[in-house]
Amino acid sequence: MSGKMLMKGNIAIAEGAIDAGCRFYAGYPITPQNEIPEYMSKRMPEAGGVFMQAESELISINLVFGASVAGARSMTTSSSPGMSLMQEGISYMAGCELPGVIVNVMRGGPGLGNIAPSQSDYFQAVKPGHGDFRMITLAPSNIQEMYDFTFEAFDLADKYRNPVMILTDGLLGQMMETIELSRGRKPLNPRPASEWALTGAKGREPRKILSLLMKPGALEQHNYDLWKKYDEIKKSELRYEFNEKEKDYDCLIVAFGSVARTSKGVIAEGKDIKAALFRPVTLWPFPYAELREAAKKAKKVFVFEMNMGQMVEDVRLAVQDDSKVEFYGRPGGGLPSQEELLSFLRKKVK
Amino acid sequence: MSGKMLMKGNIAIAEGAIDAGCRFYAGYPITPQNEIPEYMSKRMPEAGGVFMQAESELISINLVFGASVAGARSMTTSSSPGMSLMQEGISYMAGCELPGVIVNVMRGGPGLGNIAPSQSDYFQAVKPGHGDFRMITLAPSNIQEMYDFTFEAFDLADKYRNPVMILTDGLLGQMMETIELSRGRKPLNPRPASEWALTGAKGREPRKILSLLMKPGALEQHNYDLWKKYDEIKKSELRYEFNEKEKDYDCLIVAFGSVARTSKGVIAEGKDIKAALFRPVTLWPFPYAELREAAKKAKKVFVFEMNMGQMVEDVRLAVQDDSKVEFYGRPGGGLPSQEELLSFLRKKVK
Amino acid sequence: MTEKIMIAGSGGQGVLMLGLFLARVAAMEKKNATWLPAYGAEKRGGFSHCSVIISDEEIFSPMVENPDTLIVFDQRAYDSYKSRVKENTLVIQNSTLVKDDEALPGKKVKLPALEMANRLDLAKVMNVIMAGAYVAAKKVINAENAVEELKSSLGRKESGVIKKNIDAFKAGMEYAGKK
Amino acid sequence: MTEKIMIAGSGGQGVLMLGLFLARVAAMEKKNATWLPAYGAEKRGGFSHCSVIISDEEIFSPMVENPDTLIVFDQRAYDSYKSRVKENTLVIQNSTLVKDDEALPGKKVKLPALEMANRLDLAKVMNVIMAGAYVAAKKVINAENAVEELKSSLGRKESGVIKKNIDAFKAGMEYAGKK
Amino acid sequence: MEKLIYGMPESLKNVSTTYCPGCSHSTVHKLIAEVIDELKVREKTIGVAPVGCAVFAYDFWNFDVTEAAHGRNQAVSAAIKRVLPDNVVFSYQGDGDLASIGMAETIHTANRGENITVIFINNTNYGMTGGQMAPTSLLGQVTTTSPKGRDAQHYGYPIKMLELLAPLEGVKYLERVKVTNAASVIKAKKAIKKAFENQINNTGFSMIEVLGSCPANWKKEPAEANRWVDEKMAEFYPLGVIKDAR
Amino acid sequence: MEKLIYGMPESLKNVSTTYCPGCSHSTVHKLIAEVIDELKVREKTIGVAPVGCAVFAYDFWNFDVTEAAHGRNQAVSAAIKRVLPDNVVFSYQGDGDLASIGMAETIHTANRGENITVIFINNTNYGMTGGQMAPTSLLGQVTTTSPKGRDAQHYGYPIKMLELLAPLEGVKYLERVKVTNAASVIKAKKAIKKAFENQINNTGFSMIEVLGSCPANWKKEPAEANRWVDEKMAEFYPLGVIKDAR
Amino acid sequence: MKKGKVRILAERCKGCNLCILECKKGELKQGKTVNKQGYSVVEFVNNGKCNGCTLCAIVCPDAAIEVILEAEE
Amino acid sequence: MKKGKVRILAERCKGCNLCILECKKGELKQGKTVNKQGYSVVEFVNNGKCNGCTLCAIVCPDAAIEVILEAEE
Ligand SMILES: Cc1ncc(C[n+]2csc(CCOP(=O)(O)OP(=O)(O)O)c2C)c(N)n1
Ligand SMILES: Cc1ncc(C[n+]2csc(CCOP(=O)(O)OP(=O)(O)O)c2C)c(N)n1
Ligand code: SF4
Ligand code: SF4
Ligand code: SF4
Ligand code: SF4
Ligand code: SF4
Ligand code: SF4
Ligand SMILES: [Mg+2]
Ligand SMILES: [Mg+2]
Repeated sequence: MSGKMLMKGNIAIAEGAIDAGCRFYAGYPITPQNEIPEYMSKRMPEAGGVFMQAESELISINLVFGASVAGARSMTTSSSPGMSLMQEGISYMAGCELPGVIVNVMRGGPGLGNIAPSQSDYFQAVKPGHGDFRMITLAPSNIQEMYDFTFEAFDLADKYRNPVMILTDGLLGQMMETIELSRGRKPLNPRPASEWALTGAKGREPRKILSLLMKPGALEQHNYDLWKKYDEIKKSELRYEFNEKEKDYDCLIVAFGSVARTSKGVIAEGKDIKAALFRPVTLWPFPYAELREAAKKAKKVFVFEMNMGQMVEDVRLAVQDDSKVEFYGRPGGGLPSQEELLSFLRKKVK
Repeated sequence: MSGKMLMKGNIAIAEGAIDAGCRFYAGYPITPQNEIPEYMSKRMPEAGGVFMQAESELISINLVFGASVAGARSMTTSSSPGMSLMQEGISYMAGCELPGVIVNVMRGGPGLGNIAPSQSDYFQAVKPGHGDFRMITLAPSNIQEMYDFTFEAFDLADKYRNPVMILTDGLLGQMMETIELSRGRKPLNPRPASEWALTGAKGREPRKILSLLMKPGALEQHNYDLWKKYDEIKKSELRYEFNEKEKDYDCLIVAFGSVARTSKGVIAEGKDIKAALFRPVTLWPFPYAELREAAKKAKKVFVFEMNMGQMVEDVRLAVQDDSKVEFYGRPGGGLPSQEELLSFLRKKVK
Repeated sequence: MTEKIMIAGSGGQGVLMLGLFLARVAAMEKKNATWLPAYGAEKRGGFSHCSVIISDEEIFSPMVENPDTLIVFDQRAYDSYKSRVKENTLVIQNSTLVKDDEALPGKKVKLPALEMANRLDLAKVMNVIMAGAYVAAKKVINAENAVEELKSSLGRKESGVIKKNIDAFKAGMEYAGKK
Repeated sequence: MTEKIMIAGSGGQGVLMLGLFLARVAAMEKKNATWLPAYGAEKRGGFSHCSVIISDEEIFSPMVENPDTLIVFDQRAYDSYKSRVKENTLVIQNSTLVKDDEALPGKKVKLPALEMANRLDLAKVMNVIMAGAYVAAKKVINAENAVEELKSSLGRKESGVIKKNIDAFKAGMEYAGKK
Repeated sequence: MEKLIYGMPESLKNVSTTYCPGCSHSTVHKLIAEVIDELKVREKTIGVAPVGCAVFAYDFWNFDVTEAAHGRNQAVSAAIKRVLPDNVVFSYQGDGDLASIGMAETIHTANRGENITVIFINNTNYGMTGGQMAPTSLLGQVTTTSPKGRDAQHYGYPIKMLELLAPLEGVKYLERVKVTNAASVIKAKKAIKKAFENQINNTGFSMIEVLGSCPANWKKEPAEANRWVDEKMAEFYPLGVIKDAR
Repeated sequence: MEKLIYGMPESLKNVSTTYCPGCSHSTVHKLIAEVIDELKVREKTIGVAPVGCAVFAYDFWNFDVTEAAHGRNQAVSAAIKRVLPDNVVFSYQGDGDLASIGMAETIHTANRGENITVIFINNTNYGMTGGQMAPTSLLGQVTTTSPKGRDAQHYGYPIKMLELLAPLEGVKYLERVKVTNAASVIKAKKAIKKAFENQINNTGFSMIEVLGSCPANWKKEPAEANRWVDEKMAEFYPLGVIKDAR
Repeated sequence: MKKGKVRILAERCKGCNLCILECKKGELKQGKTVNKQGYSVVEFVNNGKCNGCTLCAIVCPDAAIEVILEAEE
Repeated sequence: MKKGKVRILAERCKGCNLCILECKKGELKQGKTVNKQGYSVVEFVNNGKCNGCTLCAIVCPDAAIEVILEAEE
């Protein structure tokens, strides 16, 4: 299948996974990501894989843990409250160095909140759980990327034997957009599971997968080893979008995910303002140095989010000059419109 | 009871809670905090309260949720992996504006990790869960404070109808130290539960406690209301330790909890270096402005933690000049000794 | 070219399907398109609207605030959105259920879609009639492609149903074309 | 005054209790004190040690790296910690189980605590004997207070046991006092 | 002279519920309200609403109600009851809530023999999220996540919660009812009343399972949906008292 | 001529375990190893170790082993088995792990009828964390969190896991055994073997509960601890086959 | 025979028609008026056969039926 | 009667003494030597009564007993 087609964000995630060779999916219903388990319940068996409806998010993440132990490319998806329930499991996966793709289609919080789009799980994604672990966190901005990033997430997860998160929101999950599926594309599978997965100790020494390290110094050393890997990821996998041609700007807008696309509209519309967009694509690793460089030329750095200010902390860490940074955000499912952001910009610029 | 006595950190927490009028405790065993549920199983019934051994940390936090709904001063305690499991419940408590005290006696991670002391749940405490909520997070540094802060936590929780966290570690939990119990001290109970708790709609309109807000804009408004409260907390409840007399320093050391007391030893020992300690006591709210002020006089700001660098991000946000900030941390239960920190300091200073 | 369409009505009127249909035709024409639904908090009888954007360029926010075209199915929808109508907004309104506000600017297509649908003996085609009117009134997507899409989307339905839908579409086109 | 004590041995020898005892006496004397245990990863037969600090001032880290006093119960403990012994470190060693390393600096009290305990017909008092030796050798805490604490901590035990403990404590004191 | 012999109970607020026409949630809400009125405990009742279609229950009942996190109702209810033993505390839950994500809470609360009342609406799917398979969905039942019908091999078997709980000593009273017609509604009310009376008499843990209909997700008219309950559900899930150990 | 008629199984590594003297974990480890040897499946076995005293099991068994988060063993095991249906997958769990925090995973895995083998060591307390009360602790049992002995009113009743699982259709084989003397060890081994054979024959979910001793936390000598199992535990927890539905 | 009548609380009725099935007297029928929520409200036929048996009200999910007994004079 | 003997794997034995209870022939007794882990290792008495019944080995939690059958010549 190729050529332009209209696809829902949630479905694009499911398709990206299947095309990347995901053969184990476990999920529990929660709005606004229900299309994924629903679609997977049909598609996964067709693709020769395993679909399991977990009875809770705890079971979801631990099923994914198990499937990964067995060497299958595996995925789970949920939304904010469900993601909180997965924190322990994710930490275990990182501790055990197990690959796996975790999708968070964020909604309004705290607590039960509502089902409107939100970006208020940024912290939970990039500064997660207990223990000093990290996950590559990809933030798609359109439906093409919902597909592409999910596809690539599996390779990244395998390459680093680490969970990878797709951090998106109900807007991108529920909207449809024209995309091009590149069905010909093959996953790279950079570090095959056969090297480390538990498949029975036939013709080799028994393997163990674990995160408990009780011998004095062993866990400390394990952390250093993990961080060596994380440093490697920082070097190799950092992604951001920043139009090099847009050299001439006073205002730098920093936004991710669905807010980034709105911000592009702001820039296109607000011709009276010399603005450029810096869009972190990997939220972890975060492009600190690159953003810092880009911010130097700006008089003001604007951060737009659908929360009370989370990524803005990383922006401030990059910019190191709070007087330059202006934040505008809306929590609890409030969707900043293009008009609203532009008028904020105009007010602050003049 | 009064006068000096030797007490274990975990017991001090339990005693502080009972003296503050905590009458509901639920917990699940996990090292290094087992002394708390064990002690509570005896003391709580004696004090006329309810002790429940929860069958999981999920049940713990939701029992505390229920007890709080019913207006009881309530507490749960756990350690890092258990705390990850409570993330959803804590977000619900914050969303429902329910008071409650949550104690995290941190241990090494990620995953199962080990049972050695650690500070690697800093992020999870101060930038928590899903949704834009916050908790007052108190970091005791000695056993006296384990008692005092727990005592005060209940008043703070009630005052703001918000969960309050005591963030401590296995070192403080397991060590004993001389403390003075001030049994005469009465809790203030600044906002009695009778104003809002569910106790039956006798002689009043029925009440509801909830976090679901589906009407357009309602959840957004709720978030703004919460943040009004958080801003109030930032103004009124900020705490830090910074010896005003120590005006004459080149090096500012920033550390919290057990590392802060080691850092004091470093300063006492390293007479050749002009150093002062800035110790955040509330990790949220974090004393950004105060630290920034204090950092101005320093040539270097040293951040010592028992993790790979978590609070250091808040320090950097405060200082806004990375070239000044030096971090030394040990993850996975590695305990930085006084000697080790001092030699790091000496190396970096010269 | 960028065309921003807002479609509004109540659950059960086929509001979301209409949006989807327009977006699909655009995709067929290798244009970029987005479709963004919004439901009321309640499941049924509630408010229903969607945003559709069709463009040759990259589409930014999929939320339509200032529509180039507003398609409204009933009075409540009309009242909710008429403030967004500007001088050059095209308004396609189901005149069976919408009382026109003459003070409103913009180009108007008032077609009695519900009546027409009832006449076609298939209330469910009201949205197809509106689609026809849109295609005729604003030449953003091609009528033949639209009919193609209509057929393929009804693929497995019996031929009578397909015919009725095509008739409905054409009736809508015709009605709007006349104006 | 700040006194840093490190006590090391194996599980079952009463290492942790000895530390606790010293810290309790200090508390009774309104001094500041800390006690920090450390266990081996295994439950039994493992390594056991604790740090005790007694001071008139604020105590910083409760971990003792460079002890003023090192109390060792057996060879393994001695071997593990002897590198920490400096010129002015007091070493109290259970000579029944520890072979003295003569090259080591520091003031030494070598007492055959296990032997003495066996002689007292109560192997469990080995740590009390060590306590007595410590109190005599280093006058940080008061002997009478120590005896008081001993009594109160054994509160509900039968009088024969209490007496034996006091005897053990005194024997330790005496032995160390003589040297 | 006219006499009102059936009207809205005081324990119901005079607002329309958000449930779909014919949905059993509405019926059971009404029955609970009637029972609470009859037992004269409205002013000391505390309800715990679930995450599910009944999450808005606090807008419909005229007494104190809180909302628990998905599946955690019984932990919340147990704690409330422990703190306020003289109040009447009940947990209202759907099958996704009680039998799926809340399984551990259900078993442990029952096993502790907490003196609370649990009203369990089994409508064989996740109503609120759009009709996904639940642990209680029948074999062969087509849902949005069992597109070919539930088969035991991939999805496991439908769980009979009452039969599962029956062996637990802490459990005192279990009955399964339906509300598909007036006769069964009358029976259901009696069961619910007993479950509340048990609590008032300190008998211990009681749970009533209501075989409920979900016309919207089953894509059936209310009457047809009720017929499905009568014919299919009640065939698999036996009605009546499963345990009475008072 | 000499013949070795009893020796260490190949599926056990030649290292000493970390268990306390007389602990039943050691015995059951050995039995599992023997069974796996006898069934000749060492090279396709994947074990899932729990959080609990048996967390180090991967250091003792000579085949592939992973460690699951506390209570999540059966979710992990089920997924491994689904991905590798031709391998032999078993879950090894303590009572805190399986019957307390892992209750939901246990019930749901059993109900799904996953074709795995579960070995459940019930030693009536949380061994690793120092002897706190478990859901399986006997009434009256003094533990570090039930200082006056477990009473049903505050702590609930001891759970009989096998009796709880028995009504679930997905569950095929349940047997309760002990390992307090040679005779019972032989029986236990037979049960364990059957549970593995079931898996190999695609029969479905099997679980063996071993009444285990925890001399350390019970503060009893090994022999005395075994006596307590024989007398107190086995009295409350009936030995034998609870269900055999193959 | 007792004489009863029924009052439909129009804004509560959701037109589920379950009451119609229940009334063996034919006293209830599908309505034509639509309430604010968009549901067509059931109608009381009032053919004099209503005996106030309350079965319709009992089955009504939405507590939308009040039953009134007219005392036999 | 068969003739057996028993080999104690000293480093595996934990001195739990369960095997002693099991041997009805009195062939095992509490040991005096302590292994590296500090456990006193059980001892094979070797009074010629061992029949290689393996009960001691079966009950041994730690797989610390090997049983050897000496073929009757
Ligand atoms: C932790 C979490 N997971 C998932 C959800 C999404 N969710 C909301 S309601 C619901 C299911 C409700 O089904 P049921 O309990 O059967 O109630 P019903 O709507 O059928 O009455 C789910 C899964 C959630 N809110 N929180
Ligand atoms: C989430 C979480 N909660 C608690 C713990 C602490 N913990 C470790 S082992 C254990 C209990 C083990 O008891 P059981 O399962 O009965 O095994 P046993 O040691 O008795 O064999 C607990 C609670 C943990 N590691 N993780
Ligand atoms: S979706 Fe189903 S359960 Fe929910 S209100 Fe509608 S009919 Fe009732
Ligand atoms: S603590 Fe108990 S269960 Fe754990 S190894 Fe020791 S005896 Fe066995
Ligand atoms: S009260 Fe009885 S007779 Fe009257 S309308 Fe209702 S069901 Fe019919
Ligand atoms: S049963 Fe109630 S809601 Fe349904 S149609 Fe009759 S009156 Fe209306
Ligand atoms: S094999 Fe039998 S006879 Fe020989 S020592 Fe063992 S138990 Fe005794
Ligand atoms: S049973 Fe085994 S471990 Fe125990 S004493 Fe005998 S040989 Fe040693
Ligand atoms: Mg349901
Ligand atoms: Mg146990």
